[in-house]
Amino acid sequence: MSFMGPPSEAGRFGDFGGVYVPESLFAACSELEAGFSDAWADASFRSTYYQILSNYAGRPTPLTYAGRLSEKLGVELYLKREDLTHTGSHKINNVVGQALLAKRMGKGRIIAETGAGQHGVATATAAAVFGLDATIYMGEVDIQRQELNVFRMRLLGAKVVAVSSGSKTLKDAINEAMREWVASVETTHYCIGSVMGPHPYPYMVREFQRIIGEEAYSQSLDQLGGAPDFVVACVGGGSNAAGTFAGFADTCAAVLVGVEPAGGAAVGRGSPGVVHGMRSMLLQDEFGQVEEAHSVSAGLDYPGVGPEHSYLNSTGRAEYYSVDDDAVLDAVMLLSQTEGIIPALEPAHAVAWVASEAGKRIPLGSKVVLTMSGRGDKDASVAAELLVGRLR
Amino acid sequence: MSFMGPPSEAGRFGDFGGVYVPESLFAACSELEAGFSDAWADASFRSTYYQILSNYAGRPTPLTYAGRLSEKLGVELYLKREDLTHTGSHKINNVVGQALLAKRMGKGRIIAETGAGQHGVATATAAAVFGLDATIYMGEVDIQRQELNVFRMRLLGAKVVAVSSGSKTLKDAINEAMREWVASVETTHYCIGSVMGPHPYPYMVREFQRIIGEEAYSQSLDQLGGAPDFVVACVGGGSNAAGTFAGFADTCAAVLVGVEPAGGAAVGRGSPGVVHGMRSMLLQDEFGQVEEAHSVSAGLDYPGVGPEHSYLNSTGRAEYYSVDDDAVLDAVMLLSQTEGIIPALEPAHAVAWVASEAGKRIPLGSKVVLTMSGRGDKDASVAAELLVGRLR
Amino acid sequence: MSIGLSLGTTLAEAKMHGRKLLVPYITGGLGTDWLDVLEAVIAAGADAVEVGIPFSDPIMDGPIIQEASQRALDSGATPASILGGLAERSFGAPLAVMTYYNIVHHAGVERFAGWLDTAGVSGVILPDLPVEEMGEWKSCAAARNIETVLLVAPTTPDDRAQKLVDESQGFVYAVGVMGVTGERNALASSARTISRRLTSMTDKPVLIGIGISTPEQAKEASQDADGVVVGSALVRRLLEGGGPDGAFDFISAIRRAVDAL
Amino acid sequence: MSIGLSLGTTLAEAKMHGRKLLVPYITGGLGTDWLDVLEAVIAAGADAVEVGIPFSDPIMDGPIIQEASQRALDSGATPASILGGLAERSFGAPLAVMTYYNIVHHAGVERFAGWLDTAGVSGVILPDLPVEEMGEWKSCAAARNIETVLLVAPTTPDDRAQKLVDESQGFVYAVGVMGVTGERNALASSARTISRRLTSMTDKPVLIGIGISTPEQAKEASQDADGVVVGSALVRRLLEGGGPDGAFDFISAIRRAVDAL
Ligand SMILES: Cc1ncc(COP(=O)(O)O)c(C=O)c1O
Ligand SMILES: Cc1ncc(COP(=O)(O)O)c(C=O)c1O
Repeated sequence: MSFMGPPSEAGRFGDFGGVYVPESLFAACSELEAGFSDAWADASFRSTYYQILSNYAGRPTPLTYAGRLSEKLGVELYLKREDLTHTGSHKINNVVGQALLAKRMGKGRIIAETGAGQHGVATATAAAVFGLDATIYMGEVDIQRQELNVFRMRLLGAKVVAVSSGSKTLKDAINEAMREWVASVETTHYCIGSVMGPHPYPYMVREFQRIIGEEAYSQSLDQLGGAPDFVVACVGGGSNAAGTFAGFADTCAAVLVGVEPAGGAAVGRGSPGVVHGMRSMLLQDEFGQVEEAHSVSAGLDYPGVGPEHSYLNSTGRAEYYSVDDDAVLDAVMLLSQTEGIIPALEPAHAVAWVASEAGKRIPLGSKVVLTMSGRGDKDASVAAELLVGRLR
Repeated sequence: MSFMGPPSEAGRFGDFGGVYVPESLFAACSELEAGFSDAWADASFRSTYYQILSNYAGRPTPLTYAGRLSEKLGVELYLKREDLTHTGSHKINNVVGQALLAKRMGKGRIIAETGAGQHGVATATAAAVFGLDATIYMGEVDIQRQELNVFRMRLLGAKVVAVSSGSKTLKDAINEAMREWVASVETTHYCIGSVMGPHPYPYMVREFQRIIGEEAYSQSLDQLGGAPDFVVACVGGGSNAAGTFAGFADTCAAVLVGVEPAGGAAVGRGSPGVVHGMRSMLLQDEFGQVEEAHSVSAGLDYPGVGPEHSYLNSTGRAEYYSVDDDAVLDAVMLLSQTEGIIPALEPAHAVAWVASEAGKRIPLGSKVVLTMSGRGDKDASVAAELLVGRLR
Repeated sequence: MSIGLSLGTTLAEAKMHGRKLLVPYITGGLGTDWLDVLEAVIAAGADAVEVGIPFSDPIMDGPIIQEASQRALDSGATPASILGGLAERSFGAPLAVMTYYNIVHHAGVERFAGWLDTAGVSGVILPDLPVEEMGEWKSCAAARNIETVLLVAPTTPDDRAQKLVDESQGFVYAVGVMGVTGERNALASSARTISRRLTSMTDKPVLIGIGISTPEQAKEASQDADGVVVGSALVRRLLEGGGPDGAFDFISAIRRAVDAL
Repeated sequence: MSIGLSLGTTLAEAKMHGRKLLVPYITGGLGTDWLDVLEAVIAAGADAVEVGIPFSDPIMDGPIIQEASQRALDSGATPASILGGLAERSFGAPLAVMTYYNIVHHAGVERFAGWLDTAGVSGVILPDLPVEEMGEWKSCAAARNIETVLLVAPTTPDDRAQKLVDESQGFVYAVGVMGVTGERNALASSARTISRRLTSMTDKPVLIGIGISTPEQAKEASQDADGVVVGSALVRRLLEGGGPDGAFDFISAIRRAVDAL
């Protein structure tokens, strides 16, 4: 049995997924699905995609043994180093794929939402490389807490639009990007940054991110001498987790763990809902209004989750836990000072979970692969404020 | 004839180099020379060094063909992507080597100067990985303009000492680090960040950086089908340039070009002098007082240069030119918007030179390898201020 | 409550009599007088009224309706309070609820259909529920005689448009312009194109919505279509404090404009 | 100018007479009265005086002498102005110039030796010029009868120390503590250790420098050594405005302390 195969024809993973979009976008989703299927089956598309990831974006990324932290925790911890990719997070994998596809489909413009700014930077980067026009939607709260990335996007030539509705974070940036897409769908590709949105996005983005898991799996065989016992990744929309899990779900028995922020635990605390084009687990109130997430990490500050995670959770093939902001900040310091790797706040969630569960849910001596989805530079101003007094 | 062999026994490259240090440090320099010679000849030391660079720091780095910029300039431009290494610049290569050596020599503490902060971050990183205590000296001016890196160093557990003497930049940070070294030499390794200082540093750092040039040379054979016509790198102390040149100086006839900042062109405008333990080209006044350099780029804001560059200049094997701050800012925008790569201000000097000389000193159609020594994140606040009004 | 008034029957009959159809949109729960506004637009000549149940994440709506939704939510509007309000009065025109699918999904499709029935609502518009995902809802709605209005967009291919037109109940909602709800300076050329496309496919009333902002635009749009839906232009007047009187005046003006055709 | 007074001869003679040697350091060009300060410390009993020619990048100096150097440079001090000043007066004790090698290198070693000669300076201390790099300078200095004082550090191995002691001229400068110039709260144990090591290697006067801050420390240091060099503690008093009188008082107190041994 396959745990992470393609979705059904209706774009569903079990009960989750689908295409819940305004009629204005329906044709675009169908066109995109056809375009992606065609491209993904085309060896020359794939080879261009792999070549750019390798010659430009720095793949493969290492699987780094975290020796000092492993000793401290009593488990064998390996970090899949997406922080070393060009632009500093796994988001580039997806964007290179989508930008290539947009170009192939004749779109001259690309729009995107962004939370932490990493997807926005990646999109602006790909737009520069391929000569596309780019507009990035970003919540006002996120613009303030990820100022480095705002500057990077603008320097790369993208237009950054501040979104001031609702929670002023990722959720509303998506709303705004979707609205813009409704208005410009014929010329514009909407480059969604995670395994969410209407079909084919959750599937397509997972496929563009599966390179993380495929590399990590084969590196595990080399470096660990076999599959790991646990595979851990943080979950916002869920793309780095889905890409990672895709390499392990059907190849071995490793326990797959997604780590959500306590203030945005859609799988852990949500219920099925429909928003942003998909049916998935969602934080919502008793009337079906979407709740605002609250996380120190802009990239995980989202009340929903990609539909495949809702499905993996329902089947039990993956497990989902959450950690709170304090534990995340501790984890940032811990990893920085034991391994010289400053994690982004997002993957620091995964580190925090491993640190707290080593010797508990994770038996001592276990082999753990953790996806270090991005580097922490973008979070300097936020972290500096929160960690003041704790540094030398 | 070899252009970039080891220095003489007295630590000289032609007339340049030497060991101009207080007697208190002399024994340490001798001990370091012996320690380095021994280690560098030891296959197991080398293999540990290469392994860390590969499994931890992300080597090899790609050689990226800059297609859109090449087309614009009429030359074939390839970028050696040191910006993709862990911590974001070539400085990590050197620091991994020195930290391994410090450990081998039984030193439990490491100090360093830093200008742009990249060497400081790299040193703090290696200290975290190897469990060493780290103190970093940094000029007050640089602390202000490279605030991201100051935070990173502190988060990594290093102590950052603000230096308020003299120009409050790199030169004075070196003075202060040397003073501290005089006081603590028995327990402390001074991890110099460039191919400068007393012997064996210029030689040792070049050897720890030659991996840039060796990779780039063999990638050139693969990707360009042969050696390039030009090899270009920026020059502050000169470590990324020396490491790059080391791969080409004796293997092919490529023209080697070092690019200095107009306000700190030690080779271009200086005269021989003795400071920071070495005899080399130096900006100084009529009485031999060292002049302050003035560059927008903290990492090149230095009135001296590594002695081997003075030598390569004197023999004509390498050529040195300079570009001004305005051209550098233009180059930052140019590369960002044509290639999606935001360069640090330092390598933007090399880009600026290629952009201005393509079709002039660089004949149209030439193949050019340029060392992208670091990424631009650290410069965001400075660049944002200077580029305001020029972005969307 | 508007017992017995079927959306489809009412509109088809009016169309048969040569009348251009006018369906204003108002946000349920916006202001304490929103039910009076509803009565006022009916008095001004609305053939039916679209009542929005506000949703936190209205991706088909522009700034005006976003703000109206937010204000209504902030003042405590819920599906129950809005449908309860409708149940309390009698209206002289059929009502259709417009909302996003999560409101329905969260309540449960069967339960939600029951609520509409109880409130005397005869139609529903769910802009983010495409026909492909609609099966379950449609059967529950049918059991309660709730008509589900489908939207057709300028980007909808012909074969799909035919299917949507065939399946749409009450009327066919022709999206006049690619974009979200909101006022526009002029009628988009796409509005007249889609009108012609759709009226040639069906006898059902085809109403143009999205971007109809002035009496002139309503008139122009009605040349090829059977009528118009007017939303943001009305809601902006409500946000500015126009109240039932303002709503009456504005809808009356539109009524006059389309009647003059 | 202090014609005829050789550093080595003067100090060796005093040592032979059982006198503890005292060599104060002052920064040349610090204040308009620096030549008066020089005379005052000689009057207070200095056996010789070390005159600093300030350098922009004094890596062997702590904050006090850094500041003195910077002030002197800011007020226009140059090698020529300082050596010219020395040439103008006669002093009752030999003078040694302390500076960094780039000042010498930039002038040219031969030219610089000539300048010292003309100014009546009999010795030189170049803390960043190790014996290995000293060949060229030494031959020029020898031609002008300039004595080159070498430093020996606690970290210098024995065989190298012997060589430095042998090659040093005027006196042997024993670095009392690992660190840069500056005041210390107590005498480092390394000061007495190195004194014993070096006095056992040579009959040349061995003076302890770096970190001698008080009369008590000077006295303690002189137990094993032939005398002391006092720099930062004196220069601090000058920076604080002590002037020639303050310098006289402080050096007199040190003189008394070492004489009491
Ligand atoms: C570094 C990093 N990790 C993780 C995420 C969360 O996204 P996802 O859950 O899709 O991997 C983000 C989003 O911005 C990110 O920047
Ligand atoms: C990115 C980068 N490039 C270049 C330099 C200059 O150093 P070097 O000339 O030794 O390569 C620095 C120094 O901080 C740097 O950070």
